[in-house]
Amino acid sequence: MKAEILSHLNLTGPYYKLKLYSPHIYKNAMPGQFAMLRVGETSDPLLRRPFSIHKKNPDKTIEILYKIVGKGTRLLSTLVKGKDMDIIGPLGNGFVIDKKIKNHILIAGGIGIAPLLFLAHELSRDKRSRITLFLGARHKEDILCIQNFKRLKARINISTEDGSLGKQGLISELFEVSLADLNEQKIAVYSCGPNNMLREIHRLAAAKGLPCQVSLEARMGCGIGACLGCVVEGKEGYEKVCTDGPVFDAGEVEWGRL
Amino acid sequence: MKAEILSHLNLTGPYYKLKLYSPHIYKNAMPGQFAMLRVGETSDPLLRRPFSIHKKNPDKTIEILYKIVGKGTRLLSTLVKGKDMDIIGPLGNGFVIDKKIKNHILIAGGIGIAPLLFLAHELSRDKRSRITLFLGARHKEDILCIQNFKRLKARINISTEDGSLGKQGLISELFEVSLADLNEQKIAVYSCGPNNMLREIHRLAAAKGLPCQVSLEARMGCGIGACLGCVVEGKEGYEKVCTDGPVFDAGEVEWGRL
Amino acid sequence: MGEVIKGSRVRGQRVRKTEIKPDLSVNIAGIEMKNPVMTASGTFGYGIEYAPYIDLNRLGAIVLKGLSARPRKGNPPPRICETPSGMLNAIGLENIGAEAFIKEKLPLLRKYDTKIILNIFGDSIPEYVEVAEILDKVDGITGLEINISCPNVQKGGMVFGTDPVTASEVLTAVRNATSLPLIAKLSPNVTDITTFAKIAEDSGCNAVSLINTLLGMAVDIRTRRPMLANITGGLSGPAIKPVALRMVWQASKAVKIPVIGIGGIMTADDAIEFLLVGARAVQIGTANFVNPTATVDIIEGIEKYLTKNNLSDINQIIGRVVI
Amino acid sequence: MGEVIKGSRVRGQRVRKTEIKPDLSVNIAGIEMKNPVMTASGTFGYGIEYAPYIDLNRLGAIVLKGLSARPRKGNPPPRICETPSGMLNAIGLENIGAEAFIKEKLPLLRKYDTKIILNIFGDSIPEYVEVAEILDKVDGITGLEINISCPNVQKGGMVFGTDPVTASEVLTAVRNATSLPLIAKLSPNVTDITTFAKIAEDSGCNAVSLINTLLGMAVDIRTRRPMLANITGGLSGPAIKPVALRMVWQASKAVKIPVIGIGGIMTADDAIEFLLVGARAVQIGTANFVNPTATVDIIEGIEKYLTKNNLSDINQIIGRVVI
Ligand SMILES: Cc1cc2nc3c(=O)[nH]c(=O)nc-3n(C[C@H](O)[C@H](O)[C@H](O)COP(=O)(O)OP(=O)(O)OC[C@H]3O[C@@H](n4cnc5c(N)ncnc54)[C@H](O)[C@@H]3O)c2cc1C
Ligand SMILES: Cc1cc2nc3c(=O)[nH]c(=O)nc-3n(C[C@H](O)[C@H](O)[C@H](O)COP(=O)(O)OP(=O)(O)OC[C@H]3O[C@@H](n4cnc5c(N)ncnc54)[C@H](O)[C@@H]3O)c2cc1C
Ligand SMILES: Cc1cc2nc3c(=O)[nH]c(=O)nc-3n(C[C@H](O)[C@H](O)[C@H](O)COP(=O)(O)O)c2cc1C
Ligand SMILES: Cc1cc2nc3c(=O)[nH]c(=O)nc-3n(C[C@H](O)[C@H](O)[C@H](O)COP(=O)(O)O)c2cc1C
Ligand code: FES
Ligand code: FES
Repeated sequence: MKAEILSHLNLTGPYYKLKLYSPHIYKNAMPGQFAMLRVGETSDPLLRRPFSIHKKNPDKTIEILYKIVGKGTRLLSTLVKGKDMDIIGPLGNGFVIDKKIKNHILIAGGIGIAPLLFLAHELSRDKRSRITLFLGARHKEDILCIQNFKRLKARINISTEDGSLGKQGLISELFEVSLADLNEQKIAVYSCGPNNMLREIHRLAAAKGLPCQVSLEARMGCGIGACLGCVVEGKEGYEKVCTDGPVFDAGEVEWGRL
Repeated sequence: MKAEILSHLNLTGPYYKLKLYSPHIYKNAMPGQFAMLRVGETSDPLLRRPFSIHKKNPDKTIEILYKIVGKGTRLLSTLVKGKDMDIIGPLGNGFVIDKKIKNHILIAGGIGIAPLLFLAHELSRDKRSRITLFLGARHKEDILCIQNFKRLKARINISTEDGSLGKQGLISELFEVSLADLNEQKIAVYSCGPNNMLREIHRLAAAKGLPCQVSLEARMGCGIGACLGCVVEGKEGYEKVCTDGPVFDAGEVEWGRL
Repeated sequence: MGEVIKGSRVRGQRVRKTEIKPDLSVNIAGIEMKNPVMTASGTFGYGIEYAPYIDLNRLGAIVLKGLSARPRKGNPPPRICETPSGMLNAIGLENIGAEAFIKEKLPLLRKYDTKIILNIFGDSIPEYVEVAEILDKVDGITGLEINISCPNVQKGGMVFGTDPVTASEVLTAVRNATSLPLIAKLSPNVTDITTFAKIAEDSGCNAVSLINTLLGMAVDIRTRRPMLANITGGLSGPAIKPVALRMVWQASKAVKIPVIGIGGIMTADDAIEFLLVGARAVQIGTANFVNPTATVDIIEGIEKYLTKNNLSDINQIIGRVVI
Repeated sequence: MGEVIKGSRVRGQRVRKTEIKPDLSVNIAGIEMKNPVMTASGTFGYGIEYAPYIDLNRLGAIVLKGLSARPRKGNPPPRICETPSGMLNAIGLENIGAEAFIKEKLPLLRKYDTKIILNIFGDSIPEYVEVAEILDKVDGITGLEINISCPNVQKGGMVFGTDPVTASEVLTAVRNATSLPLIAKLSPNVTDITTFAKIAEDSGCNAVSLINTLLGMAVDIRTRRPMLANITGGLSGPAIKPVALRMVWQASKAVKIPVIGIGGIMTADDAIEFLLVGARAVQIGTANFVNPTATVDIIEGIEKYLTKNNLSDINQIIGRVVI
């Protein structure tokens, strides 16, 4: 599929936001789903790269928020406005929203914020939703999307490893502290970030009996369930991150094998 | 070597002009020499691509005139102003200018015009030089640089295969006709274009006893004489196009093997 | 593929060119295919995965993920990694097993008008025979492709397809176990591919397909660990195309049975190279990941190439490299 | 490589960090090299070609274009073509011959403070012996690398390096003809690279280097001719890196003599992968074409990697892949 690049902005440091005109993805995407982007035209890099749907806009555009980490994302960042992006999506299973739950805790590590903004937008369509965001990163430059969450009236908790913004420490620690005062039962946790963080969030949520969904990453060959390249170990054998996930119920994941 | 891209224009159809800031090449380049450009950052395409120096400007810039013919040139055409070009040059042996000769016939086929403009500029530094250009191509859109040659007061002969500009036919035919009326002896011929054309130009010039230099093309690995990939058969064995050429005395080339 | 009158009613224009659609059909190993474009095992899942992207009816044949007699869990992750113009995989032949395939997947495939070819493997000769027997005479299965790039557990893990004796044994055993058209899929990790092509021919196989992946490796210098949990994996994609093309050329000259070309085919141009050096069909692997419509794009591209060159039949390019 | 006090006088800054430069020196086959970065034969001409681009003194060793006893004209053009992340070459071993090399080229190289290693080949065992004898005890030559990826004209053109018997014969014959350190350069076009690494070890070679190019092919679909006049050629460049790395890993485990890793090394990261899987040195080939300063960039990159990881000696990464 082709989708015109309507804008391509360098936010701060290695972070970029890409806006694409894609009525198809706009119409079908659910929070937590992703798309496979072709970042170059030659055979190096060869494979598509997976990126979460970060945002949908009424003008039938979608946004991708990404960080340059290697060859593919570096090349992606050179694509200019006006060009067509080669994209497949939406793919995978997104977050499951339980309509009965009104209290939502979203926990992101670094670029893991990308799918959670879309989720927050979706959750906030229910006016009774209360959204709490926990966002952790290394430095304050890695803290993204705060304005967007403020607009959604989310309660925001921030931590950075170097203390340059918010509380110093890991976001899971901040989450743990907040759990201590928690009495409310009808809460759902949604998280995206590095595996070590997710493991910890799962442990904390499970201890409190809170439902917890995590969005996992894996190297992907096809993104559509054909190559079996992206598996993670689940309680009942290997699960494909691309079609069984990327969002999993945290309880289904074999955390020891991740 | 890095050279900033100062401008990058699409002329007509597949033709582009690239202007680079390169004091080093500006200072050292002679007409007929070339440079090796890295057209992408990943390993596909892998090898550099050779391009003639098309023009030097007093502001220490050089120009490359090129045509999109494949993967590498297509990628090259996407590089934008402000970026650095990775370039090695000047390379090879350029045209030899015999100071005693004042009559110069330059014959180009299509994009073969690229090195000849630089040559014409160099020749015209001698105010007594008379430059005659023969320029042939398929269609009128493939006829480039006419204005530049006019400014140098060159006599201009054009042919196109479809007759859309100038005489219909091959440029070698036009050259042949003009040779018929030729009495002058002190004439040098310089040519660049497809091998079949060069072979014919050589034949015609040799029949009249005119010195003739040709600029040859070959697939190149290194451009500096290290890989032995670019050879053509010469009268005394293989010659490297990159370091023995790209400009050869037409009499040295084994035309039957080209 | 009869004649198609093209353009005659397009927007009521005056252009009324009669264009003859070239005949792309080929017969491989007794299997009549609409065109020479097949999918490569392990890169097209169980077929259905690609139904949202292309019309499966357009394919010459579909070759599915390798099946064994019993389900296999496969290797632990990470299972893949990218390399320059290629990728390494060590999926470990994960599959649902032949019985489950027949029950769960085959019914979904039967409705398509294309040939279904099953890629099979085992850890031992009896296992190869077992899976061949399970699949023999099942409705909807047109042929078998035997993957011999598997370690022979009974012989200390030596790969069947790199030893002439074991290769011959396993191919003969499977040949005797089924009456289906049989394609031997050769391993490229050998000194002389023609030896193995001839062994396949002598064992009664109806065709050979090549190449399977080249054995490769990559290391993450940050963690100092191999990029794949399995340490080594199979290299596929454009990187291997020159090696594949050379082997297909050699094999085509060495045997009379049809050769199916595989390895790094991304575009119609790539496919045509393989046909020119003697392949009677091609399989598209890694390209499906990069471009889910690759197979259909390639079919259309081959058609265009023939039309442009005024050729009416795909056979007019097969083996016609000018040496 | 002793300690270097860095930054102490830089612009008179207060930063006065004492940085210990890691020791990159290695000993291969009795050849003491400043660092493990060598050039690969045939990609660095006769050395001098690169003098305008890099300081040749910085290289661990220079391996030059393959030499035969007599000059060779090489193959007709076209001799090279590009492939995805790689290139094919069929230069045909063009060279000026050993005698002319000693007279015309060697004097220019002697002034550099680096090791000069000559790559040699022949069409027959006597020719291999002849060139080895010509080069033996010539001042300025530190070692020989035997290219066994050549067709044995006396035995119907079969490549020396793909047959265990001939490989052993030619290596033993050369071993007896010279007292110089001897490196056997292995062909990757074999089923089992360890067989050949062991043969080299048993024949008395002091090291093995691998891989030479993979045999490949490409066709121009417009002309329907092979892209190379020689039809097939050797594939090099990043495309082959995974195969090379796997073979270097296998060979390192199989023999005690040092292994030199070659194949698609473009960056320091690539070189480090080879060192991690067991290579004690690396050769840089095709990368020189793409980036004439590749060798020096790689030396600097390895140094940085060691410093960043608080390692003082290159030996602390050699063979240290974590399995
Ligand atoms: C479902 C899903 C959604 C994602 N959403 C986003 C997003 O919204 N924003 C964002 O910035 N990133 C996202 N990622 C991660 C993104 O795909 C990788 O950062 C990108 O593929 C790296 O490509 P590269 O060529 O730059 O890096 P490489 O040079 O290929 O590798 C650099 C690092 O990235 C890792 N990596 C490489 N390929 C992948 C891959 N396919 N999946 C995961 N990690 C990989 C490597 O292991 C390595 O550590 C997502 C990943 C998945 C699986
Ligand atoms: C000394 C020299 C000077 C040149 N000057 C110019 C110039 O000023 N302007 C210009 O437009 N072109 C010039 N060329 C040709 C230019 O190098 C090729 O057009 C370019 O390399 C093609 O790259 P590609 O990837 O787009 O094409 P590819 O996809 O690689 O190939 C397309 C076509 O170009 C041919 N080709 C590929 N590589 C080379 C190569 N290295 N040399 C020659 N032909 C090749 C192929 O055989 C094929 O026919 C010159 C070539 C040489 C040798
Ligand atoms: C992820 C993946 C899984 C594969 N699984 C199988 C398999 O199960 N059986 C088999 O015979 N070949 C398998 N192959 C090999 C392909 O069928 C094909 O031979 C190889 O990838 C080369 O073709 P390509 O370069 O077009 O991908 C697999 C390849 C890949 C990339
Ligand atoms: C143009 C070219 C010429 C080569 N000539 C020789 C040679 O004369 N002798 C030899 O042993 N190897 C030769 N090689 C092989 C290289 O030394 C090296 O083994 C191979 O290219 C793989 O390394 P690379 O991928 O870094 O290039 C040549 C390679 C190329 C590309
Ligand atoms: S990425 Fe291919 S199966 Fe998930
Ligand atoms: S291009 Fe390498 S020798 Fe001429």
